[in-house]
Amino acid sequence: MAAPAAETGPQTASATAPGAAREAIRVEGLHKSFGPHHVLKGVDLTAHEGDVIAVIGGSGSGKSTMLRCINFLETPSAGRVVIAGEEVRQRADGTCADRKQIERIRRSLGMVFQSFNLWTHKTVLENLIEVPVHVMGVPKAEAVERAMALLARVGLAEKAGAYPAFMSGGQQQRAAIARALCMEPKAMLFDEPTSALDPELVGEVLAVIRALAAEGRTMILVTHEMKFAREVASHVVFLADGLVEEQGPPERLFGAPQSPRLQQFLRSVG
Amino acid sequence: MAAPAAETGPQTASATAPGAAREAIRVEGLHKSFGPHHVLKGVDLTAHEGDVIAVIGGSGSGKSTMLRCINFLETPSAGRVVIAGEEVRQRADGTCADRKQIERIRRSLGMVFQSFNLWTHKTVLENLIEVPVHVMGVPKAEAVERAMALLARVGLAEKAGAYPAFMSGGQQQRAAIARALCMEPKAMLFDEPTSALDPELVGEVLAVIRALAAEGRTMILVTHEMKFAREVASHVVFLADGLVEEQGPPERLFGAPQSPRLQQFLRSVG
Amino acid sequence: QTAVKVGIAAEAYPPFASQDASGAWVGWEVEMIGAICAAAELTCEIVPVAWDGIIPSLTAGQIDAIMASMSITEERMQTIDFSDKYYNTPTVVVGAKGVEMAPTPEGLAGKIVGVQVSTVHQAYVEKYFAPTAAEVKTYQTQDEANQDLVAGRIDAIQADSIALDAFLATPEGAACCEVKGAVADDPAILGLGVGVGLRKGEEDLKAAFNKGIAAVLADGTYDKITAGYFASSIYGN
Amino acid sequence: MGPLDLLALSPPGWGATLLAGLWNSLLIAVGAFSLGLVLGGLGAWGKIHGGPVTRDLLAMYTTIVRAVPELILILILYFGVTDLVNQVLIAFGHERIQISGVAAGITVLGVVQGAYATEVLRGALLAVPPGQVEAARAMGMPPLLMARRIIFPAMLGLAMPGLSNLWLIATKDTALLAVVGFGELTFATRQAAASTKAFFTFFIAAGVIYLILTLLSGWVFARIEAWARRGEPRNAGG
Amino acid sequence: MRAWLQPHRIALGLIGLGLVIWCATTMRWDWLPKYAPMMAEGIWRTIWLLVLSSVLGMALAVPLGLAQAAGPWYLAAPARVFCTVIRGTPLLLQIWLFYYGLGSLFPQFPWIRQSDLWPILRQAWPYALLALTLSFAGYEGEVMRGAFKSVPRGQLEAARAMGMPRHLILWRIWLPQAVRAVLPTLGGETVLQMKATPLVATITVVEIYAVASRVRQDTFIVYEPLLLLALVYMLLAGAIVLLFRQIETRGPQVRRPG
Ligand SMILES: Nc1ncnc2c1ncn2[C@@H]1O[C@H](COP(=O)(O)OP(=O)(O)OP(=O)(O)O)[C@@H](O)[C@H]1O
Ligand SMILES: Nc1ncnc2c1ncn2[C@@H]1O[C@H](COP(=O)(O)OP(=O)(O)OP(=O)(O)O)[C@@H](O)[C@H]1O
Ligand SMILES: [Mg+2]
Ligand SMILES: [Mg+2]
Repeated sequence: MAAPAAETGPQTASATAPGAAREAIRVEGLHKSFGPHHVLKGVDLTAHEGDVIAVIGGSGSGKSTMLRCINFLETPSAGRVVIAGEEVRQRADGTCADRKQIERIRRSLGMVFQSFNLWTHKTVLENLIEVPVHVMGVPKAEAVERAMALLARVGLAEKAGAYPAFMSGGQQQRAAIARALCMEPKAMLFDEPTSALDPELVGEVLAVIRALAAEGRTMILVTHEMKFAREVASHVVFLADGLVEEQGPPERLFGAPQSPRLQQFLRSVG
Repeated sequence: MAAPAAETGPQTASATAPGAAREAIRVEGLHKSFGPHHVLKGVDLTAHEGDVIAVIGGSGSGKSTMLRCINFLETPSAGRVVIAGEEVRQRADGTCADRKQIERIRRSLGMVFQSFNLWTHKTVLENLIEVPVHVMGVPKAEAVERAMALLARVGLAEKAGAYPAFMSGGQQQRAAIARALCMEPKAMLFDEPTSALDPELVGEVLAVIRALAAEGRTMILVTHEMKFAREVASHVVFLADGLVEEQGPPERLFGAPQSPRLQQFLRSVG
Repeated sequence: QTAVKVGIAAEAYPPFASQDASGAWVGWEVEMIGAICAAAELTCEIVPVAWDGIIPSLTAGQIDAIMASMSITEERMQTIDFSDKYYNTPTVVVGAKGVEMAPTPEGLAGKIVGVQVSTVHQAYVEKYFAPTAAEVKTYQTQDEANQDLVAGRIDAIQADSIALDAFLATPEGAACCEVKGAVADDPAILGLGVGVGLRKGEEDLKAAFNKGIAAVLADGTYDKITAGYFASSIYGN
Repeated sequence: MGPLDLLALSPPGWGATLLAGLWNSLLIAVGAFSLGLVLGGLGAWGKIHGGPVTRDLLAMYTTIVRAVPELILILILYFGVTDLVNQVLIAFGHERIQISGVAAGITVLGVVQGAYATEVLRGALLAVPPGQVEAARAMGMPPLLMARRIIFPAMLGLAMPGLSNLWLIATKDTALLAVVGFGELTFATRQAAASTKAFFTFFIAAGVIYLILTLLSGWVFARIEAWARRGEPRNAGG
Repeated sequence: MRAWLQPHRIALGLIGLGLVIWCATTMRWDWLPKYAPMMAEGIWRTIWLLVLSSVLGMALAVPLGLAQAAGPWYLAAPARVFCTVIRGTPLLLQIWLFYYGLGSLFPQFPWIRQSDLWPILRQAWPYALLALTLSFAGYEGEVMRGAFKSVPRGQLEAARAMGMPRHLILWRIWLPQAVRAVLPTLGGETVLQMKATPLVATITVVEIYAVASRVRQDTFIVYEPLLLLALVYMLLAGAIVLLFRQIETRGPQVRRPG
């Protein structure tokens, strides 16, 4: 399937555009099918530098799939992705054409998976320094220092030498967040980064994300916690049925939702 | 290590005892160490039939470990467990002495894991009917019917034939809940059953749990969502540092927490 | 003088050709190669090759002749050439002591006969004894057949007398078994003996070897070498 | 001569011959096993990630090479191919060449080992949880680095038993090289046994040597496996 | 069907066909009629030795692997020793020990010779089957040990938490997942087993390889019988590969990242 020209319809999105801020991530006309199952049906999304975009939506609505398409872990069936003004080159079948390019882009996009995906044969510390040391060429001592600082920040300093399989769910999730941060990426993709965390730690993560945003880093995060979304996001996107059903600043979306779908979705939050 | 006699100290717990209700689950003086790491330091907990006990606490405080000790997935270092008046027989080293007994007891305790643990080589439907058909001798047609009804209830009817690896996080979690329910257990142990669910589905699960409680089934559930705990629980237990720091009805615990630890913990919920 | 590479089987086959612990090749056939080559005025170099590779080595030209106790048969002559025979040992049947049997089809009726695979003896047994015997078992080596005879799992073995004499000289062989007699001759199978294997069409080399064999037989070298290994001549008749 | 005299290190004892054979066996086994690992790694990668043509060619490689007895392969390579090359060379007026028997043997054994290793590694590769690879990919690791630092360690635990089987088979399959006139342990044993008629002594001696070799390599393989599985909790009894 | 008609497959097929025709026309096959019945018998013997020894061996390998992966020490240690000894000594030696060692002890007891068992014990195939079975069990016990260990713990905990009895967990959860992980290895080991069967010729069990060797020795034709043998083995190996691929494609396909 060839990528259709980006459509500009009512769903086209542009996260609050304060003129000066440059585009960090843009997704245009993103489609994704798994066999006969059409999951994403033309998603458009733009994130500017320093934006924190919260993606909400029902289970199975394609949030994770969208995140995974942005860094081409999943090959889009159609559509294009532009990161920091650079379009990811694709072949006719949608796969990325330039390995070096996508690797570089991925290194600028930290990702925290819904299922953490920590490397089981490496300790937490080794998980953190793996990419900085072996891909980005950071001297080991420096990487360890940075990693230990991050681990301390998420309250895992004394688990640095533990293997992931012997840690609690929340500990694994924090380690996964720290691993993504350790690369010092320009933008971050978080897939439900607080699902296994207690309220105290959620507050911690919130603080981390705010600090990152203040530094000008861009973040897209999928979350089920509306409270968290409201507090952290500069822009909220509601995904339903493979399309962006509604989007806007959190106050408007949570305060005065327009579409019946979103109203229904938020009703249960109470 | 021999099990020390159950201590009765300030931490001893008894979930609201309305005289008539019989004890469903009792844990006494539960200790658990992983090597040098002392995780549970003498937990006491009693659940009566129809109770819904929410266990809250920081990440790594031992909530999952406690749940896993109840059905002996983890061998307690010390302490005893009594299920429906029947004490789990233990050897001197704490392991269960009577395999048949523990298997029977486990069948009466449905468990939903924090990491779901769906069987990867079976479809969702096969995951659900596995134990009813092959262990409990339910005729296959009947088990399939019951399973399909449960799947429909959690909104997964059309995923019955899918393998877990191809489903979204929330779908896996719902399948795991349905699998536990399909055994029609007398009591249920939930480890963060709503971590991957959107607010709508959380509401669904809440309804399911209420319905089960109304049938007189007992439930112990670990959760990070205070709102959920407040709504669903008849009794809340706050775990900190391997001990029950405070417990009581949700109104009291959330309304007027006594211990500074709990106050601090709840402050971040705002 | 022409240089000839003579292949011998790398697997030991005492007393014809075997390696001693220091790696030197010794035996009747090894001495005979020297004698025949000298008489044929050939400069021979001995090249040990594993049995499985000996024919391909010959056809691929890595060796020029084979002297490795290779029996001449009609079937083999379609693939390679042979010189005249240079030895041919009598064929005997050995059986357990105290059991009545004769080396004839009737004498072996109902018996289990063991024989080494792909030897003239196998051809002979299959032609004469198989119709009446209970079973013919084939072994990869003669030693294995001997062992099974000792163990009582077979009743008789047929092989050349040299191999069986050596076996009957061992304590276990002497304890269990005895020679039941020589089989009736069938020149088409047993009478061709052992010859030098040669590539097809190398008539000059064949003639040279034939000349050498005739010469050592005539001048007494053959008997002299044989006397060092065997009690009587093994040239056959 | 008693068994101990037969096994003495200096002639007429055969000990030195056996040990020299063992050394040769080890050389060939190491060569073949290493070649097999390289081919197996490439083959497994190609079978999983290659295009349809690559996959079909590799399927043919693993099926045919595993099916055809090594003896045939070595006969064809060592005699057939040499013969063919020589005929061509002579036709053009060149000298005959001679492939080294050992090189031919190692090549054949290595290619065969490679076919088995392909399947062992493919199974292990498929058993690596996809999330492990995705994490590496999401962080922009180049494929080779990812193969070395993430995939290889993650698949090692499962691949180890199959590979250790292959290694042990390699040490014993060296017997094949007798065909090209190379004396390794099995051949030396047979030689000694046939020459002295002390079959029992020598076969037991060879068995003991192999057993010691197995114990030693088993220890090494077990260490590697334990290291590879260091992050995995143990599956306690069912 | 269309899958078979891809250009490269047609090309490969033609090359293969060409090779076959070349072999059939330029090589010597006149020996074939004489040895054909023997070969048929040999093939049959190879097949049943292979099938029986693999099935029985696998049945032994499962408990051997399980004992080592998760058993108490008094089961793990003997299993470990068994696998080490079997893998550590040449199969030929084992066959010899069983047949010429163990087997030749029996005739020394008259009551065995008189018994109904003797006609079976006297023959070679029981020892061949025994040796091949134990050998397969030894190698596969090692493979299964790794396989059992590799099943993620959570999969078993889920089963335990639901009160599945141990044998059911093993049979329905642990074993299927373990076998899945090592199917390619097991397929290879079965092909190896096929190629190990010729060793039984040393104890007078004549299978296809021994027949081919005999043709070579009888006629001194080198390549033709071996090529025919290779063809037979390729067909057998093809059948094994297909069988395993069939098993592999049942159940979920592994999700391959991007
Ligand atoms: N198998 C194990 N080996 C060693 N330590 C372990 C093991 N399992 C858990 N732990 C440790 O025990 C402590 C309690 O773990 P547990 O999983 O019970 O926490 P939890 O309360 O469930 O936390 P969370 O909310 O993050 O899931 C943690 O510090 C963890 O690292
Ligand atoms: N590899 C796959 N193969 C087939 N279907 C898939 C695959 N991955 C996801 N799906 C399907 O695509 C849909 C979207 O999945 P996705 O993981 O994006 O959902 P999600 O919005 O992240 O849900 P959740 O909140 O539950 O994590 C689901 O219906 C899921 O079953
Ligand atoms: Mg998701
Ligand atoms: Mg937990």
